Amino acid sequence: MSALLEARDLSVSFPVGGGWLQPARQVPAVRGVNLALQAGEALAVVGESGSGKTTLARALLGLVPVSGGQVIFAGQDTATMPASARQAMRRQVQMVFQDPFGSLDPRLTVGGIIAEPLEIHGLGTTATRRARVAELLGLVGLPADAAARYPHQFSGGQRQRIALARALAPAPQVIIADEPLSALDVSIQSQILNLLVELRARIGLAYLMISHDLAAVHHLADRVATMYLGAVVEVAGVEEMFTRPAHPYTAGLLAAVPRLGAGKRVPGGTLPGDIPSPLAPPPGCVFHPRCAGATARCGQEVPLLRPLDAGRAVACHHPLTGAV
Amino acid sequence: MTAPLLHAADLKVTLGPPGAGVAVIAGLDFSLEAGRTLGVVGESGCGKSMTALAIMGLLPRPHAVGGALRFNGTDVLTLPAEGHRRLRGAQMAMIFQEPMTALNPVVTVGRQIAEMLEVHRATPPDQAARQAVALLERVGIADAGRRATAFPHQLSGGMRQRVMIAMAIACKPALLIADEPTTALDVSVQAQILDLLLELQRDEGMAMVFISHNLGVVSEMADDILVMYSGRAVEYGPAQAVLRAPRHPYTAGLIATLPDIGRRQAVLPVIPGNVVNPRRRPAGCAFAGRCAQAGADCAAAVPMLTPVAAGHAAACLRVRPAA
Amino acid sequence: MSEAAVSVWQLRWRRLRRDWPALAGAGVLVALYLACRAAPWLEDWLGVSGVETDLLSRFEPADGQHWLGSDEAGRDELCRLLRGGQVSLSIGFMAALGSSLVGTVIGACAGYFRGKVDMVLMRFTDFVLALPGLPVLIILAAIDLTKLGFSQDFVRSGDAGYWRIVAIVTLLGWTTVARLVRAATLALAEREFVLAARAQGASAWRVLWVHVLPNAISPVIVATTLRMGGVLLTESALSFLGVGIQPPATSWGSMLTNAQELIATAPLLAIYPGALVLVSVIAINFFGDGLQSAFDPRSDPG
Amino acid sequence: MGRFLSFRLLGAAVVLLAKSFVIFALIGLMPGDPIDLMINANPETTPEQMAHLRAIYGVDQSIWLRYVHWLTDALGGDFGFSRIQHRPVLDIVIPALGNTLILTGVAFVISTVLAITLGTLAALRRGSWVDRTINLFAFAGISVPSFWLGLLFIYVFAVKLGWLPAGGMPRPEQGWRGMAAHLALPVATLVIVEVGGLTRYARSAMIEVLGQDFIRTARAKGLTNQRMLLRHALRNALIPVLTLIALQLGGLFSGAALTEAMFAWRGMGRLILEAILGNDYNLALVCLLFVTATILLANILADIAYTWLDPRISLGGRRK
Repeated sequence: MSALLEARDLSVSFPVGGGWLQPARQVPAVRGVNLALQAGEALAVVGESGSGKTTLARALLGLVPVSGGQVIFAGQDTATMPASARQAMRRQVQMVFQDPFGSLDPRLTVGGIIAEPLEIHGLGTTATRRARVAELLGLVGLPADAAARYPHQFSGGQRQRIALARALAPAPQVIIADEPLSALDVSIQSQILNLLVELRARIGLAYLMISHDLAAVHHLADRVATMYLGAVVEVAGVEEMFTRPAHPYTAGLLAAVPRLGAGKRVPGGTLPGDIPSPLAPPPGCVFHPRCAGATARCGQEVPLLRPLDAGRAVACHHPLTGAV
Repeated sequence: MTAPLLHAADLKVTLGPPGAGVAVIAGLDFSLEAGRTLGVVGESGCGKSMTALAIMGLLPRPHAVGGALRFNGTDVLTLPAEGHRRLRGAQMAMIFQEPMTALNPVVTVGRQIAEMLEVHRATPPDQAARQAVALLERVGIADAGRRATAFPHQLSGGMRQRVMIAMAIACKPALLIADEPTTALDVSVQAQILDLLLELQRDEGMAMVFISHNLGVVSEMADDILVMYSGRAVEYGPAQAVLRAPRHPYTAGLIATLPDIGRRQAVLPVIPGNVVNPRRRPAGCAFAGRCAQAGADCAAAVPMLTPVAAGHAAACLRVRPAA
Repeated sequence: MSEAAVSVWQLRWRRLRRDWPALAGAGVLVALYLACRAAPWLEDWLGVSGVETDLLSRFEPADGQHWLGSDEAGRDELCRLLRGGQVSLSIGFMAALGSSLVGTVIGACAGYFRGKVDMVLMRFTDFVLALPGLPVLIILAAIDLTKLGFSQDFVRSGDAGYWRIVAIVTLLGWTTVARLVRAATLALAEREFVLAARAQGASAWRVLWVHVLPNAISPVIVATTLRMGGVLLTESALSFLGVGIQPPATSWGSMLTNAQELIATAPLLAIYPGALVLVSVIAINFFGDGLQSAFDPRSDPG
Repeated sequence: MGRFLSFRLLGAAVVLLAKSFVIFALIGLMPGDPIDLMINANPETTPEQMAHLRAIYGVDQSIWLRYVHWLTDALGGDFGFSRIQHRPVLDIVIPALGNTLILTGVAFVISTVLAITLGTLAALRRGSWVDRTINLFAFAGISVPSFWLGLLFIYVFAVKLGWLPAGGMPRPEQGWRGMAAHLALPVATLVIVEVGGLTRYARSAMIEVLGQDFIRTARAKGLTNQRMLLRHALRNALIPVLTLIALQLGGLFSGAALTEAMFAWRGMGRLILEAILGNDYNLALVCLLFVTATILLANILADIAYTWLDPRISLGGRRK
């Protein structure tokens, strides 16, 4: 099966500083990422702030300029594809953002917001669009009269439903969701998580979900990629990743997730230090200063992402083998 | 048994001008012994942060308070402003969610810590500066001497929260209030900060009010748990009892709704509906509108916190009180 | 669940409606403007003139015919004030509108295209902002328009004086709006609903018109209102110095041209026009301030 | 620091050069060049003489050539002669600049201190009668035509009450009392006009800062209100206020020009107005350049003060 959306050796840098005479410095946010999303698959990208996961999502959508590598959609390089094909891709790949208060234009009605992708892509007539909006509202569990109201009249969870309806409007194949739960209350998160699962089952969507919430990822995803300082350090099926993480960083992240009912915390065993500055990454493996199992080799040689066993790849000189 | 360090009896807080106020806390009881940790859990608007601000005397104006809130036997609600100010920082300290904005951007972190000692202990500035460096070391900041001269924007998020903690423990307070202290941090840094707080509590013996929307984090930190919903306690008891055998439908729903890393379910149980806006709180049980077990009686009267087991209480008409 | 749809503008109107100083300001402005429009009618009714000189009735005190007395050339002071007000208020309105249009275009371009465009436009804005305003205005007001290729006839007509003031005040007055619109555009470009539209493949034109400008318009409305007050003050200063509105046309500022000599003999003639400028500008500022708090994004729901 | 200064001074020189050309060109568009004036003075000038005069004065050359000529002379220290006063321009400009700096300096210090004090007071007592009174006062200051206010002051304090001189410069033998008496009305006018906007800005900056998280931290630390205000709030509130002040220096000067004209204060503003209205273009040009240079220098000073107030800003205004 060929990938629907794929990053090939994708790099993104942002200029910082610079002025009239000084050239700006380039900060690498995504460094040589290879990642493929299959049709109908739910792939999650996890990592902490500064790992480049949001930038990766935006680069896949063409929202930030790419500084190296390619984004491939349905076998075509997006950099060289004709404008009509790019417009078709934008219809097929939709995005849901983190902040349901920022992602809806406060001046438009909910109906106008949901119909906007249809207008941009020239789908349907005014009447069919209105019918489609009503249908979509029902699909995400909102009443049909919501279409006439404005975003500020809805709660966070309801707004995230509106954002989902907008993403679903042009009948896409892929939804890229950037932290779709993290701005919501705990009791609302599970409602949206269930909705995402249900929609996928009904419509056969592929998801690329960006999240730092490992428990939500475990619930939703088929495969998981872990990112650290702009690079993918591990890719695996969700069960393998959560039961037998191969990269020490993945293992550290999993260990750091607070668990209910495990009793009061016993200090110790946490990942030390902070994520390093992308302007001055450590030599060799960028994770080695925080890694308990680092050797002299880790400080010199950059580990490449290489297959470990079926459907699983890791960028580590000394991958872990046991279960957690 | 000695009197508890902190004791709230029917605490009420109304924000806004008289007549147009919103009751953000509508009657709250809890107590906290020295050296122990009370975890306060709830969703946005449940009143957990206002509880913290009421203890500290930092409620936004205008406001009205009712009931009693005793700290070391003194009712801080009736304490004159100057008396409350002397307690703040010296005997009760607080750390906040956003360590970036909670620190003054134009003052070095060393000065911000030293200021605590100068104000409450009248320590001379040079000596306070030296103690600030020692405090930075105490909270695990490497190269503390140099970091003390740094401004907040030159530090990482985790380090800023360590600075906040150093500031809070500078005068060895009896009570530390931590309001969502790790919400803005990444999981790996969150684990570091939680460890630091536990170590400091073990060494200094201070009591802690640990506020979070994250049940998992609270379960790892708390001895007792207070679950709040719309300005009231719905369940209160020892952490393990509340988490293993929740009695209030809201607590039970909250626990069930969390996806569990160890166990994948096809569909997560959900609490339907939305969090109640305190301006439109219904009469009776505020949770009734979202509760599967609710009946007509639930809308009639506010259920009282009723003991269900030793030290464990729930505010629900459907729970059977302890014999 | 059947809540009525309430738009952001409706919420703002509800806030403004409760702000009595703002409403009073707006009321005073409208009343002043209507009174000014009524000047010819008032002249007919009282049988006086604010235009024709009458050297036999100079410096008359206030009476039933000359309600506010007459000026140094025997013209009725009240009617002259009203006629001057027409010119002053309309210059204020036109130049504020002009400044806003220029500022909005420049600011939106700088904020939306960023990079080099932004750098050049903002340097230019700083350049204009740092010009010593009044002397440059005086030079601009004194420029010989025939040297710029305008016809003699146009230059000598009364229209030229009016439009010249509007143009030069606009030329130096757009900087505030440009900065505001640039800042708003930059902030909006980072908002997720703009990203969402871009991710759909919306054209730059659509993003600007549907998402950016409608959301950036409120600071522009506020700035335009407040700018009107600034224009009134500038116009009065230029006319006072004798380089603004030229006789026979009149404005509140030009009525003050001789004020310095008159202050000892007929102080009221010097006081009336200035007081009207003061009242109008205060009214504008109260109204603008009310708009500002009604439009405050912090009281807007997300 | 040295590098920053030389960089900024270089930048300021470039801006000054650009401005000098713009002003030169604008003045060239004003009616009546020197030849026209001579011709008006002597109607019997023949066309040949006119052409000759134009050649002598270089008026027949392109604006670029004339500008380069003027610039070469100016860089050599020769700023030319004043047409009205028949003196080298520099001899007139330097004392006038001193007088303007006295007037604007005093007004600037008073209005800044007053604005920050009143703004802070209003912010602390937000919504109270103190706030409303200060707000009304500020609105009146913003809204009043400055020259008209000056007129009223002259009428009341000089004409009616006779307490203060109606204008002019103090004589040296009058000492500081004379200086104070002559400064009182123009300074009062300038302060009232300038202080309104600044007060409102300081108020909103202070309200903004008082709502910040770190102020809540300062209160949680148990600091006294006084310490919280002086050590934590004020310095943060000064940052935006300073920005506005730096931006408005040009405006302050404009206000001063009108005030100087009203009160016959022999400063740059009055000189420029006289020069422009009296067609003394060379004088006007040099005056405007001196004023612009002063404003640019003050902006550099503001930038340095900025980095001192806000450690997040590196020299050169870039946010780290």
